[in-house]
Amino acid sequence: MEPTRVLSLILFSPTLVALIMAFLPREEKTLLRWTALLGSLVPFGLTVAVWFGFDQGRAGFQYVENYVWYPTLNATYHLGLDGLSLSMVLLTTLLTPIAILASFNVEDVSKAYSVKAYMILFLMLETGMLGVFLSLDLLLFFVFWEIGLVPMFFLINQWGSEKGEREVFGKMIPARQYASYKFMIYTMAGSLGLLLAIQLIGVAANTYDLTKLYQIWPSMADLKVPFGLGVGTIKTMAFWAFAVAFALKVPLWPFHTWLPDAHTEAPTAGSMILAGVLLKLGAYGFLRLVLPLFPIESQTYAPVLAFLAMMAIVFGAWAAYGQTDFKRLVAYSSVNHMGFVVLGIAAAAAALGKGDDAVIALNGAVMQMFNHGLSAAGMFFLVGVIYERTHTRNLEEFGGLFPLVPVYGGILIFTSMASLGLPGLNGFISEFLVVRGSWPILPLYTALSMIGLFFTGAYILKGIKKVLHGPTNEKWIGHLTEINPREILVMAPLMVLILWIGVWPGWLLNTINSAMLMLFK
Amino acid sequence: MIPLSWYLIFAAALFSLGLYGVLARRNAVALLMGVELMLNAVIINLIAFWRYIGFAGMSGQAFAVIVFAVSAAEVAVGLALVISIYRRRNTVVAEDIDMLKF
Amino acid sequence: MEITTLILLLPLPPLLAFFLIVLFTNRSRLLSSIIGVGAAFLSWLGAMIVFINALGVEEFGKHPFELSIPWLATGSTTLSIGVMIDPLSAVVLFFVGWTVLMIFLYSVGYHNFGQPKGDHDKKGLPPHGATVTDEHGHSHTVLSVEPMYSRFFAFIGLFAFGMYTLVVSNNLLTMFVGWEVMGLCSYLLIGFWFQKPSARAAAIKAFLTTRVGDVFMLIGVVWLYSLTGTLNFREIFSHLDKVTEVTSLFGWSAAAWIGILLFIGTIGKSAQFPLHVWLPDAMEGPTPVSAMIHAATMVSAGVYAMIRMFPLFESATSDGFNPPMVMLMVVGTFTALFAATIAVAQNDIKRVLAYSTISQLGFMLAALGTGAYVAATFHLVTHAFFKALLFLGSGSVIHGMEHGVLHTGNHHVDPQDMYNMGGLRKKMPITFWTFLIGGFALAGFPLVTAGFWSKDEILTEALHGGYIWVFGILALAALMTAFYTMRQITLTFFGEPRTPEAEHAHETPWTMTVPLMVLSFFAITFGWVGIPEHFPVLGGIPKALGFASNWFHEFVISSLPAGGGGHEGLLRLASEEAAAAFDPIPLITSLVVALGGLALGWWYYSKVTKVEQDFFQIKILKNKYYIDEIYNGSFVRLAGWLSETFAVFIDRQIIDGILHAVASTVPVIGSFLRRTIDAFINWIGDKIGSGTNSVGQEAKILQPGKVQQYLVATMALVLVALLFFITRN
Amino acid sequence: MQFPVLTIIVMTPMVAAMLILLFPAERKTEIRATALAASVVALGLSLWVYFSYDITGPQYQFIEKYAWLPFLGIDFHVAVDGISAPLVLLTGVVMFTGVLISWGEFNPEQHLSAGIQDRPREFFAFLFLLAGGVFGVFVAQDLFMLFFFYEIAVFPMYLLIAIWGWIKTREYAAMKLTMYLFIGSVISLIGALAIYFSVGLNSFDMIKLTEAIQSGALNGVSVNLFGSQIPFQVFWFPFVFMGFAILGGIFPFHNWSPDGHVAAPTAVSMFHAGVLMKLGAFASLKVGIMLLPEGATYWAPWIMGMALVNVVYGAFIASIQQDFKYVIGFSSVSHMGLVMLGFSTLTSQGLLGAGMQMFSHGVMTALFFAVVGMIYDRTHTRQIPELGGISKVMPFVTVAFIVGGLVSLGMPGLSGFAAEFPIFMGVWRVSPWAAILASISIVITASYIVRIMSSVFFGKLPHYEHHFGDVTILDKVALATLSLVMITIGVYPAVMDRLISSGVEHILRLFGGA
Repeated sequence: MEPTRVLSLILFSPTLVALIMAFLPREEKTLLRWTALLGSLVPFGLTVAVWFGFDQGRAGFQYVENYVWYPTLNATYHLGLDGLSLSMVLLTTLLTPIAILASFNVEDVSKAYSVKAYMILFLMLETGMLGVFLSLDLLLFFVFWEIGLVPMFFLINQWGSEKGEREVFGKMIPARQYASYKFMIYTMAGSLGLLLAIQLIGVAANTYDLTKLYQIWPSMADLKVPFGLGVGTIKTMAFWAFAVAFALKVPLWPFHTWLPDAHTEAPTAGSMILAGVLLKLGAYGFLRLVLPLFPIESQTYAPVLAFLAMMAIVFGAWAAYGQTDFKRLVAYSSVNHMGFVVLGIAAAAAALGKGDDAVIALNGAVMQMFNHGLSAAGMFFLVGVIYERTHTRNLEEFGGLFPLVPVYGGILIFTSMASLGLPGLNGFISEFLVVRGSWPILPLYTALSMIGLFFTGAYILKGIKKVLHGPTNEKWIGHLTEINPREILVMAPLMVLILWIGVWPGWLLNTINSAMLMLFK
Repeated sequence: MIPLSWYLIFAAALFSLGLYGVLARRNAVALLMGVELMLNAVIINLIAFWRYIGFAGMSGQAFAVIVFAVSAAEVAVGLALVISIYRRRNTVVAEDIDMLKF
Repeated sequence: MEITTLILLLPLPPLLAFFLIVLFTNRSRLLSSIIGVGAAFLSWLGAMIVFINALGVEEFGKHPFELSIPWLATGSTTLSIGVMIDPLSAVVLFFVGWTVLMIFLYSVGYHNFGQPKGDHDKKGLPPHGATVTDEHGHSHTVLSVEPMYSRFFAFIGLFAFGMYTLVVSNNLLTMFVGWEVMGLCSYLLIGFWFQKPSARAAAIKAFLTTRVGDVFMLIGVVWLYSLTGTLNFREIFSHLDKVTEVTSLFGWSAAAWIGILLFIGTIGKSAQFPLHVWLPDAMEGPTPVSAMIHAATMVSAGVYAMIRMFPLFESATSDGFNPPMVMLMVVGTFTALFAATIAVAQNDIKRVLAYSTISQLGFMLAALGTGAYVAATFHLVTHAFFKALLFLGSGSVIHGMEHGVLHTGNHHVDPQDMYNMGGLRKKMPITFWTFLIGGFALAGFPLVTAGFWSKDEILTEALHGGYIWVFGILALAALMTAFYTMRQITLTFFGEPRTPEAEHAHETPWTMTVPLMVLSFFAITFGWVGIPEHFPVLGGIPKALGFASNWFHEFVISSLPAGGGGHEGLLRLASEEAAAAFDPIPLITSLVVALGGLALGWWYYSKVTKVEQDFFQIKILKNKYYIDEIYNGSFVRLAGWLSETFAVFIDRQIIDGILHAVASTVPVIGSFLRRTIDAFINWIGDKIGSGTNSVGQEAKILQPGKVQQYLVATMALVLVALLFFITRN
Repeated sequence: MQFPVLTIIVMTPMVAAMLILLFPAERKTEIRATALAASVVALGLSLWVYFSYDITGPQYQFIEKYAWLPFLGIDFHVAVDGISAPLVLLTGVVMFTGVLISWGEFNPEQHLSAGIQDRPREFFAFLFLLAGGVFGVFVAQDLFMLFFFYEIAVFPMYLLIAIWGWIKTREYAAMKLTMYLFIGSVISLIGALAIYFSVGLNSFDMIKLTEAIQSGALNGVSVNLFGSQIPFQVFWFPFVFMGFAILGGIFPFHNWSPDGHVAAPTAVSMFHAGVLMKLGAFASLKVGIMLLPEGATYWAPWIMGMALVNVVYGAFIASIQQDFKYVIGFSSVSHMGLVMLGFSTLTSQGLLGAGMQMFSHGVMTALFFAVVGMIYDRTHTRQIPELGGISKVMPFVTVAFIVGGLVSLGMPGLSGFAAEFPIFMGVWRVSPWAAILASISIVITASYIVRIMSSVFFGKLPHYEHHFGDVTILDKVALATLSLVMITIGVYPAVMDRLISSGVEHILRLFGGA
């Protein structure tokens, strides 16, 4: 295909729009919001065009761009696309306009942190995420991986919820600061191992280009690094460095404690994007880097990953069931759902990607990433809608809101059922595929994670019970306004997609399936 | 004629008198007078050596004249200094003039 | 239009109705009820057309109507879903079509369509009646219309869609989809009056208990799919060998384990013994819902799934012992007896029927356990009819009683408690007669009612299968069934009205009584279709009239794949069975049991007027063997403790604890370094500085500022130098 | 003889200093204007040198050689190679921004006296003297000239800190700083003279000296120390290297730089941390490593050890400082440690990284000190607990600090990462454990940068005794230039990467193309 610039266009159009917005006056809030929205629709349009231009049959990466970037380290600006990254790019470019539309009611926090800064940060966040999905160069991957952190840090720090204190080492610091601080440092510490492993690979293989690395790295024997340890141990250490960095982002069980804090403190749109896309970076990292680069190590350690995934599913569900804060409940549900993704990946790793079961597990994992993106974004938005009206997220203070806000109640039940994994909606398809794929390979862990599946039902219903059903809480009788058209417009695309994928997943699954078949060639 | 050694002994005596004057006297002006004595002793030595040993050239004479000039300049400057110190500190005693210490 | 496309379109009208009502016609009640009933009618029409076509086809079991479409791309293969109607699903479709339509029609009347709006009715609470002042001034309260009228029709529309998808689907996946959609609708409908805390709790209990079963069923489906590579019924049954060879735990074959897992799913769904607790609580929902969920559709879906997967169960015998079939038998029989004992002690008219459903389902599963494939299907169909009839009958009784309660204005009287009723036969004649037919069918009143034929079939099959103890227990359960049915009828209809409310109860409108009559017609006639031909008198009549003898048996048996999966003992092939001579023992037992039970019930309860006199109010039975309390005490509290301390504790204390500990090491090391090394180096630097300073202080005395001392020093130095040079050479 | 650009670059600041001294003291704006003009000229020329340096050409370009003291073999011999070109540019940039920021604003009723208000004439004179000295060192190819300009650079530091510094510690800090630097220069002078005499070429020209040493001038020579014969290079390398490394802030002798930074006024600390420390590192590379390659290979592990301590130790100490300026002081110690780490690897990537880190850290520390200076001038306090909510009042400064902070914690996509990554790759070749240990500093740096960002710039606005407004346009221009430089290098590193790597190839050829 002749060298196309479409991927660079998709990648940098949000930053371009952000640059333009930097020069717009700070007071014109509506102008800023609409430019941000239309700006974020540009990459979405391009992605849809790429989606239709994408040739599913062809192996390898399409729309490839390769330019000089850092010559002496021979790291190149290498972008490319296959079924997996295409679906993730579609998810990102779809969720960002929705999130921007959802943040139309965000007001100025201070002179420095106005709506303009908010929108610019949001668009830069989108570039950071798209960069991770598009880059085929290990160094470029790491650059975009870290860039994604910074805007999210400021979104949580500046536009998070005002109330709340968190007691750390004996002194009280505002929860907002604690959460953003924890999110940033925790992820950076985690990806420290990733940085070192990338350096090791770069030094040993003398190139950062993924397509070349896929061939030479797994079989490379002599690492020109005087480590004093055997090649096997070095590669295992590198594998665990990668795995920990991505597990932390997914979040896998023991590394997940940053997620509930980050979510409760993030603004509505922020947590929509955080849950919708940022968690997928970790899982994408597993699929793009860990499985192809470390096939043997991932096979040996697949049971460990499966165990942690199972723990994530079960503990995520239990923790969600025990929450009193609605947003923390939904946050833990993300831990629960992402556990299935890692379970699928672990199953595929155990079978070294050979055979239909592994491919089905991977299909399920990627579908689950896509579906969870939709339903989690929807759920967080709905929590945000209630929070903006009642300024509280404590489940005890709600009760019997169904008669007051029937339309909102209907939408909440629909999205909750989607995230519960009700057959007929999108959640079930991916969970079914993951379970179908991983059952023949890791029966014990899949069986145990079924407990998690049961508790998913339990905590979702608890959420609905506490908010909608039961005797109407007098406090809200007078002043609880119904969901307004803008908010319905935000939810509409999500709900349509949820139903469409639930009923006819063919269009998405064929692309993913063709990518997964070729992932392990 | 008188042996050279007599002149040398005389000059040495004169020199030591001057040295004593410089070291012992309290008054700064007296101190200067002591220095004058030591210089005159030097002149005597010069002339004596010139007369007894070097007789040919005029170097001895030249040196003596130079020493005369030097001693005159030295006294002038010394007295100027002492007078200006006296004007400020209205004391002339060498012991008291110890501003130049750390 | 091609028959298979019709089948494909069958489930869609109710779904369309659901979306239309929810999105557009939420406001107007008339439009929503028209759309709702209309959709039910369309599906009913489609069902009847399909059923008639199915009858016309010769040897229908061998080549059913089937259509499948590729749906999921899974690796190199693709999973396809689609629709299939074979004799079994045709019959089930028949009764589902009828019962769903009747329930839709009934609920128009039940929710008082056309009545005035309630004075202070709140959404989410049952209607409390409206005060109406007629032309000459005096006002009296009358039933008010349900505030969420159109929403109700939307939900039961979705429910009907779920049931139809389950019935028509040709693979386990869409069946599971229908299964879960019905689970959701049961949650929404049981919790319809969501402001009532008990309804809210019952809804969640229903959803979660069924979900426990579904989780196991999902594993069974997934395991089956991974072994056979397909979910289509016919494909699975054609290469069952793939499943039976694989052995797993305890040496049982994979087929056995998959069977057990699927059966646990049914235990959850059809409320069998361990997971039956949700069904009685589901009575919180409006009565049409209880009728739909607990008679016609949802619970029978579980049994239908078992019947559908019967060939898999059969093939699971390993060395003479067939774990799933035995489990079916044991659980079915035990539940039949267990539920019957509780039903006897219940006072709420709907709870009695709920327990009777559980026990009847136990009958069907026990029949399946003994290998009586046709008997189970036959009882499934007949039970659906008469149980729907009984529930709708009880609904109209409650409706009549509410009329009485509004009339007297004293709201403390519970319209559902049988001891507040009595003597309603005069007040509500149609309801009485239809309820009587339903009751006799349930009790198995000989020869006339359908219930007798299907229950008799189960008992004969059990006896012929050589399971004496099953036969005995089922007979005892049948006796108790007859007893509590008669107890219910006598307490509600016979004797004198025990409360003023019962005085003022009056007949329900036509929209409610017509369905009762239609269902009572089927409760009787459907039985005659399955009379075994070697029955002494009646056996020969259908052959005489030109129909095939025992049409039901020939029709349904053909849906089993040839040779029933090739096992010998359990299922005696249709051909041998015909030859077996008529065996009088099961017939006599069912006669004795039915008539005895009815007589006993009538005799005892015609005397009882007050609750205290009733001998059967045994404490343990009344509180349902305290199973609810046991479950709450153990599982629910365990879940709460697990999530509260375990997960939250671990997150907050342990993981965050480690994190904070690691994070706090940085300042600790920093300050340590600052205090030690940095201080040490600074000390050296300062020491050098102050060292030079102190040396300077000492050296100061060398420069006192006194001229003469300098001169003395120089003199001394000169002398020393002089001496040095002199001594040196 | 083409256009003598390097001499002009070195002389402009000196001449400007003389010119400024002629102005009467009260004409402050004219003084500042001339200073700005001079710095613009210097910046322009250094840019021109940077961009017209021909990568494929010979190692040394823009060579100018005038006899200075032929008797001793000293001549004014200046030229620029791959590594010194960026550093010349760095000095130009820092000088330009330093002058801009010292312009400041003065309005008594707000008790506001930003920048240099008292005696700017003397201040700029000394500052330009310092700048001239630094330019001289970077371009000097003659050993003697190097020391000549080095002393010129060090001497005005004392006066600038002692007079315009922070009242509390300026004498102590000025004295400490000058003492350390003079001792360092003495040590390295001894080493340099030893080389001069033992090579016996009777010329201080470094290019000739390197060729001579390469062709074995020092091979036979050895020094007997308590009986054992130590080869010349191995014995004298520590002298030369450590002498200059003291100015580069190597571990045991780093204490002067935090105190020096804190006490110095804004522009001076920008110069000091931004350029002077790079002077030390550059000189130790040029004189130490290039002249005595065998010595360098012998001592390399030791230097790596010390540099490693430098990196981790600096980060830890910085993380607990309460004074904002001290944090940045110690952070520059840690980042300079990275430069030394790069040198010690003696690999192409390591040296490339060190070169880029010198440039990027120079720009970043200049920005940091500028920001601290602005905040201190307006809030009169540097204690982090007392500061807060600056972003509400000075949004531009906040954004600049955030960019600087991200560069310092090595955020990919910015110049910090483009410099640190090759250093780590170099270290990986030598000893992976060192790389792992050094990378811990990244996380710690991140922790204290984020801590400062959230506590000083965000959070609620505490009650400051005087209300203050936003910074002046000139300050914003200065901060903008610094941030832009860092972002361009981060986004497209090839801009500087080829230049430095060409210089590095020539150096490595001395090591037998290691």
